[in-house]
Amino acid sequence: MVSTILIAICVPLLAFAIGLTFIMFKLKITARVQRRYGPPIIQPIYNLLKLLLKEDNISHGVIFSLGPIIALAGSILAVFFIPIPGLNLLTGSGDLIALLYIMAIGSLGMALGAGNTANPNASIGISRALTLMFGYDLPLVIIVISVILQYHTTNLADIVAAQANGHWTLWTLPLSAIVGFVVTYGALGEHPFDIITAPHEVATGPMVEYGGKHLGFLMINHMFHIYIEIALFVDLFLGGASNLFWFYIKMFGVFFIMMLCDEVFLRFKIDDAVRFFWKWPTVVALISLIIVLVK
Amino acid sequence: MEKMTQDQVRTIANMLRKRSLWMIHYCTGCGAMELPPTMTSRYDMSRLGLAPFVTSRQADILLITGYLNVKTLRRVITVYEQMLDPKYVIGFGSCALNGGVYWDSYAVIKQLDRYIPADLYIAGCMPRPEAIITAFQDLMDLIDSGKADGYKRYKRDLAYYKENQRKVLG
Amino acid sequence: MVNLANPILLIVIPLLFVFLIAFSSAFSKSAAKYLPIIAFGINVVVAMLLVPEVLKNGLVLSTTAGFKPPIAIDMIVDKLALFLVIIASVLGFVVSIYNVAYIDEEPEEKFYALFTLLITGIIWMIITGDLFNLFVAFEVTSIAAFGLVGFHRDKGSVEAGFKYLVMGAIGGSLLLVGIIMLYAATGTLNIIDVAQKSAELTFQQKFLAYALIFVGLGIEGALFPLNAWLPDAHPAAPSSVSSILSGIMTTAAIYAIIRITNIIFDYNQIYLFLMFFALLTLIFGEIAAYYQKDIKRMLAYSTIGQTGLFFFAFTIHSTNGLQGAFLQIINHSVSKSMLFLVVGAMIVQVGSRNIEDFVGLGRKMKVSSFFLAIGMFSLMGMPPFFGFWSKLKIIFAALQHSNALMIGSVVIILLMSVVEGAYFFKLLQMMFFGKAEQDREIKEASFGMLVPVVILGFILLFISFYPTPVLDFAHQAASDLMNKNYINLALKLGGL
Amino acid sequence: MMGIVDKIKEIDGTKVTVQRENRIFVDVEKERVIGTLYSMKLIGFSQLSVLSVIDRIADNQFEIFYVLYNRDEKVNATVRVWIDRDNPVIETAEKIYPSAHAWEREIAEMFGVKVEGNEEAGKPFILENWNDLPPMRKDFDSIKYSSEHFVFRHSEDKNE
Amino acid sequence: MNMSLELLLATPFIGGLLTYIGGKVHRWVRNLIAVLFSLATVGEMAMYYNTTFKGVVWGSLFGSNLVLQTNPITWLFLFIVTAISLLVIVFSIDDMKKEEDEIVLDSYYMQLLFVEGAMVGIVLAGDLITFFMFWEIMSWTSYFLIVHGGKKSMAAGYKYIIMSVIGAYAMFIAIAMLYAKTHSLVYSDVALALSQASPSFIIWTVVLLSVGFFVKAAVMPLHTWLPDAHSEAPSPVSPLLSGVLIKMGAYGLFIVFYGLLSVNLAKNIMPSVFSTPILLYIIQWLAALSIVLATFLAIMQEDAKRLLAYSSVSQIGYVVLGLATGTSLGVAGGLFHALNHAIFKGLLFLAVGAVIYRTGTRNMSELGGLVKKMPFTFTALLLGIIALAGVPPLNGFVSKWMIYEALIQKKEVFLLIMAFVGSTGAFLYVYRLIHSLFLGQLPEKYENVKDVPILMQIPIWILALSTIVYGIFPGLAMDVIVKGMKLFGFTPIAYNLFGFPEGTAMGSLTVINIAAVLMTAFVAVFIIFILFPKTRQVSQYDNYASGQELTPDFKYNYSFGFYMSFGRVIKPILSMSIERVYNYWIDAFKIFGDYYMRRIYTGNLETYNSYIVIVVTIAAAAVLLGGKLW
Repeated sequence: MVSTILIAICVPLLAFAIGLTFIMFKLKITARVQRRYGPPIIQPIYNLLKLLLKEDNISHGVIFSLGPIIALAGSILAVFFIPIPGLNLLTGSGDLIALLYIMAIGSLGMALGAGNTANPNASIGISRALTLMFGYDLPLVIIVISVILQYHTTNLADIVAAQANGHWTLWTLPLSAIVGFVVTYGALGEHPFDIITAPHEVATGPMVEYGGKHLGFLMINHMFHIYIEIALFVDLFLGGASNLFWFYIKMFGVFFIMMLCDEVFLRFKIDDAVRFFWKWPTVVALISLIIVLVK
Repeated sequence: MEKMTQDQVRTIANMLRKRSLWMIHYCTGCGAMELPPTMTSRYDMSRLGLAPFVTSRQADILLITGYLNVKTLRRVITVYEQMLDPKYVIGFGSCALNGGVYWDSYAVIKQLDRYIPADLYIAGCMPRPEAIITAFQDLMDLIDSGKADGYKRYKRDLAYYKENQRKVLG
Repeated sequence: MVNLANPILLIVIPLLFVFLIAFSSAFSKSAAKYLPIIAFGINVVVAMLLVPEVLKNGLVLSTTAGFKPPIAIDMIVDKLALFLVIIASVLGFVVSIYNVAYIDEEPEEKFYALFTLLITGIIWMIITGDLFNLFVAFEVTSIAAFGLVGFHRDKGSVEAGFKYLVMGAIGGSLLLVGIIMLYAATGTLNIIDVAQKSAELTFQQKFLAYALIFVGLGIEGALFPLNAWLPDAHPAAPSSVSSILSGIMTTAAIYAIIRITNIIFDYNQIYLFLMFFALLTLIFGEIAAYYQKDIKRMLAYSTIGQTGLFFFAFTIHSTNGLQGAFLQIINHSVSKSMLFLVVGAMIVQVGSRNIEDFVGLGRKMKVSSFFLAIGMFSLMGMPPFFGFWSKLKIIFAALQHSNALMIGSVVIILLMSVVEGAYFFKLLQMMFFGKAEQDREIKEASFGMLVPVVILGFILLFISFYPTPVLDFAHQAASDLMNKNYINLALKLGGL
Repeated sequence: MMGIVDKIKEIDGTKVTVQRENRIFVDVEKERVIGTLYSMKLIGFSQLSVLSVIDRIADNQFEIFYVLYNRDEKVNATVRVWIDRDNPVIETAEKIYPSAHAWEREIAEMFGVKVEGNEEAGKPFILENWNDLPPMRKDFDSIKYSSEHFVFRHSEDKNE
Repeated sequence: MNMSLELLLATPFIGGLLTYIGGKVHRWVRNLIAVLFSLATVGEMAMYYNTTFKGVVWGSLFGSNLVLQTNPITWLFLFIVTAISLLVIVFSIDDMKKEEDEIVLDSYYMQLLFVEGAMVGIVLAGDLITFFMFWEIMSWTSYFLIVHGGKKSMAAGYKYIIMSVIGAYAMFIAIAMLYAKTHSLVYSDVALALSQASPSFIIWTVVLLSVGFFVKAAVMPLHTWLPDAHSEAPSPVSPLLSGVLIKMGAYGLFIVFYGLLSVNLAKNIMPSVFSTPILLYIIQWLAALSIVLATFLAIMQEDAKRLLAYSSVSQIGYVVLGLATGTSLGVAGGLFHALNHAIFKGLLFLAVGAVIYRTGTRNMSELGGLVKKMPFTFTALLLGIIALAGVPPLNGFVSKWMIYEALIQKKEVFLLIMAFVGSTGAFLYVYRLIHSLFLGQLPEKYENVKDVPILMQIPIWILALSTIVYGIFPGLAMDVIVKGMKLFGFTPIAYNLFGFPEGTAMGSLTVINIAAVLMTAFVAVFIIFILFPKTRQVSQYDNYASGQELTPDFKYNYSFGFYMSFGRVIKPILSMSIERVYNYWIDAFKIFGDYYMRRIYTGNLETYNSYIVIVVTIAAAAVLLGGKLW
């Protein structure tokens, strides 16, 4: 019983820490890509603490404040489903399909909170966020099914175990891996798909009215979200690590490459983004799915 | 003892606020052109922890980058009141100081801090990015020493500010 | 006391009353109103008395003045004839009560005389056992019907009456020629003899006679190409008359066709040919009914449709088919006459026959529209009501040996009942849920008009919720007709 | 360039002066303005570049000028008309040059010129709840107004 | 033998009549009788819950006796029917109070109880005639319920009754063909006869029966009546219609495919694709199509109830998809989803009905910001939408998860993709519903809106609680389903009270853990949130709109055409509509009717006489040709 409590505390903290380090590197990497010096490495910590210590916080109603809390709770729940070497808590009580649905709690919480602000930018931001989610969900589902079919199991821990000693899904299902990489861009709302929080058009979309500690909690939620998405990608395609160190190296590698080609693209219009997701990634994913079916 | 922790918290808080200043720049006059160079790789203000933000709720500093006429003052006041509390105002150039070249115009406001408490002015008819960077560093020192208390002054003598605003906006 | 259970009385008593009514104006002005009620009351009693007789030995036969065939004119009341006689007399009784409150135009006793004559003719047609006698009864009914259709004396009804007169006369003459040809071939007029003698005749000899009789009776029985008079005649007639016309007259003519086909022309191909007629009647009746703006015309077309349906059931040529036909006959005559009576009461209140004016009537005339709804539901074949059992039986019988033709015809029947459902629901919806713009003050139908509707309504509800006796009785009647044992029963009784 | 000037001269009731290359002035009476504008458009002056007012306070007149531009000939011409300053009323040129609509609203607000036919001319255009003289008129003293409404820095209450 | 089943069947009908009579006496007497009788039906159902009755004969018709029977599956559907009807009646007491015309209300309650009785009859029926009889009674009584909703509902009701009658008559032909083969239509005899019948006969009967069930279950090509009927019907009726009535279609499919025609029988007489008989495979594809297309349509709706109606079409697609998989897990998933859908769809319709009761409008772009005024209905609707989107702790997730597992095991990959897309789409339109009704800017005219009265809150709250209960303890429903399916020859699946244990072929799921961790995480984060500085409430007009003053007189919140951009992506799909095809055929039929009828019944005497002459000449010619007609 004690071990579960221990895991129950340190897994979210671990996830938060990893997510935090990624955002630190992200600021540095984007700065270096733009040939500028960039903020000090621990700038995100300053930002977070400054937000949390704001003297005056506004709220548009109970649901406005509950939104970030639900989102964070959902992300913490999802974190437990990712099999971390040695610290698996919930992987038994729900499988990959459950994880896909649990990740929806996060966006539901944020959408509810932002919706309550009655701000036009927020509503436009949410409708774009959900449309984008609908967009990238199709290829995501196809590649998840192709992985499930290949390993004949829906349990994430078994998938990781099946990829042990080297033959990762990346080598057996290269197409799905590529599509997974593109889809992670959409899921994280990274640059080509940051139509949701486009500062120029919808004033940071759903977060328009969020400030102070609410925004702080949303940033924490974003860190968890980055951790979950990248950990899922690593578990599905890069064989998840046997120990924590390798796990972090692989995740950082993926994140590094993502950040490199993040700044290069222009922003998609929302219906072009959905059309893009439903055209190329879906076709490629279907091809790899058929390959798995035939194999 | 309780008072002591109060000060400790405040100093830590000021130290943090100094290091991560998010600014919303109300580009009214010709000062807005000076900001892109300060943000991008030539002068790179983000190394000081500053970052441009879009909504008033998320911003700490309000930059008034030029002359404010009666119409834009009404919008600036709304934005200022929507910002969350430890907030600072920096007035760019001479137009915010005393109306600048438009001193005799029927529309332009002559003195910014009669309507909203300005913590810092940057002299010059549109200061260059170096001046802006030094201004930010001065603001950081002010915050650190706790003297940047524009928002406290606004709250303390709100009636005075409101009276002035009513006189101009009608 | 003279034995009352004698079929002859069924005709003699009403005829007696016809003359009584005709001269009743001499001694008392208002007596004519109540005489038909008494006449048909007695008739109902006689019919009830016949029931144990028929159940005991299959049929009741009474010869007039003891002549032997081929001269004897005898009346045969087998199970099926009894069936229809009960319906006819009950309807006659009920509608004559309705007439008391409904008819107020001045030649009253003429109306009542013709009305009683009409129903006597119908009963006569049903129980006659002699071909020529059938012709006479046919003519009597037609004449009474021509008079009644033109009773309202406005331009529309006179023209409809005239149209009906011409076609009826043609029908009658064709019937007569057919009967004469039969008489020439077989030498006798008595149905039983004809049945025996026609066995030896060849197909060709009988075919033309049969065709003429079929066309003659077909005009009266509203089969497809011959029923063009019906959509004009029924709406023009006063509602009580049109309820009798739709309810029982067309059925009697169809019954006569069934009787004659059964005795002289029992070949399989002919049933196929008749089925073609029945389906055409059904299709054109229902589709035409969908587009009517006048409510009585709609009901007239629906009568054509329903006649097509139970004629189709007869042409299936199996005991189940016949049983389905008889159930449908009961369902149709009870509900259709009830509908006509209710609609008659409503037209009196609303003043026009146009459907649009019937909006929101369901709230004003609650009782009559309730029974209207029950009648419509039963005609459509909706479950708790009697129509459902009869439709179930017809479809089961049709698909007994499911070959392509049968399935095709069943599909057509069901599609047509969907169309029927369409126009009935359209009417119901407008009446019960439509909101009338200007609030006309319409009060409930008068008591005299309501009593017959309630009686018919309760009869329908009773047979809907407790159908078993009616189902068995129909089954026995169907099997008697099917294997022709009424012929040898008649021979045994008649002592030939 | 001279071909155009001859054409302009043909429009009756106009006094045409050519100051220098591409500087043509067409002076017109108040009543004939719309007619002249219409014929200028027919000649080829398809674009109304500027419509504004010069406040000739000395001889109590408003000089309203329409700068037109002929795209294919690449020539500018200015139609000038003098109207009385105390009761300045002009007819809208909206029907001929649609872009005149905004210009007319501006001169109505800034100079107080009443424009018939342009229903939005009287409504506030740029200034919010302005209740003083139209500001662009020469008799409006901007310094007096701003000293009344605003407080100059380093004036008496600098110790705020 | 005791009369328990007949009593259970008869109570709603007697109740209906008594309410009508009670209505004449006084309004409250009628309400009381209505509630009492529906309560009695629920009581009887509870009393005999899970006891199986074999062949209780209650009458015979044309040689085949009419039988009532029960097995655990019927108890599942009986539970759905009686529970939801009771809640609807309790809800409509207050909701229909606005309808002042007493007669309409009397007939409304009578029809409610008649529909309940008819559905109880369908579920209890042991032979096809009783089944068909109560099926038709259900059709026309529910027609009367729909038409109570005002002017537009008459057209919707009319379309509904015509399509259900066509569907019913398709079933009628099949039943008649079966009657021809076996004179007794009791399920066991029919199953016996079918096992010996020729494959073409089986396919014909099964196809005709399923057409009837598809019309009622509103599977895609035959669904056009549902959006109008469910959105125009009075608000307490819609939960009954889309929560329970369309489940009868699903129950029918279950009886046909697994009662009359056992799965292995279907396998050997039909060629099977991906190890499912071809017929079931086509049905699966129809269901999957209806999931996806109905979700797209639901996303683009502007009217709250039409949105829920289209979502019913897509959710019933899940039930039919589950039923048609053929494996025990899939069918169990389908049945469980039928129960779940009845619960959360009833909850959503009642909550929207509560909003309509208070604000009077269904148009989503006119509403907004009601969360401040109607917090109770908001929480209920929130639970409902979480359940419908299938988010874990609530009941929608478990049954969807079972259907996905079944599809994975059968490697039906493309169906799985469409099911997932449908579920994500559900998340979109479900959020649209709560955003337009409760979040956003509160218009001025709804300033003084209060929450719904107690009597309307009870049913909503019961349904909200049951979404949680069935979400966390799926075992409650699984006992009945698995026991019932054993009777129909399915291998029982391993389950326990909290979900599906590990170690079996399929994945494992214990929802209780997920719920527990979510709760603890929520509480922990909430406590941390409270520690930080206090927040102050701000009015809805104090919003960042780049400095612009927001005033209450114009609607600045973005809620009209919420997914306009997504609409541009799926415009080509939305332009196709099956309804245009139906209307085309109806118009053709009308033109044919008008044109040809007038040519035949022309009205002048000469043409009529000419008809007679024609018939006689045909007869004469036949004689001349020697009588050899054919």
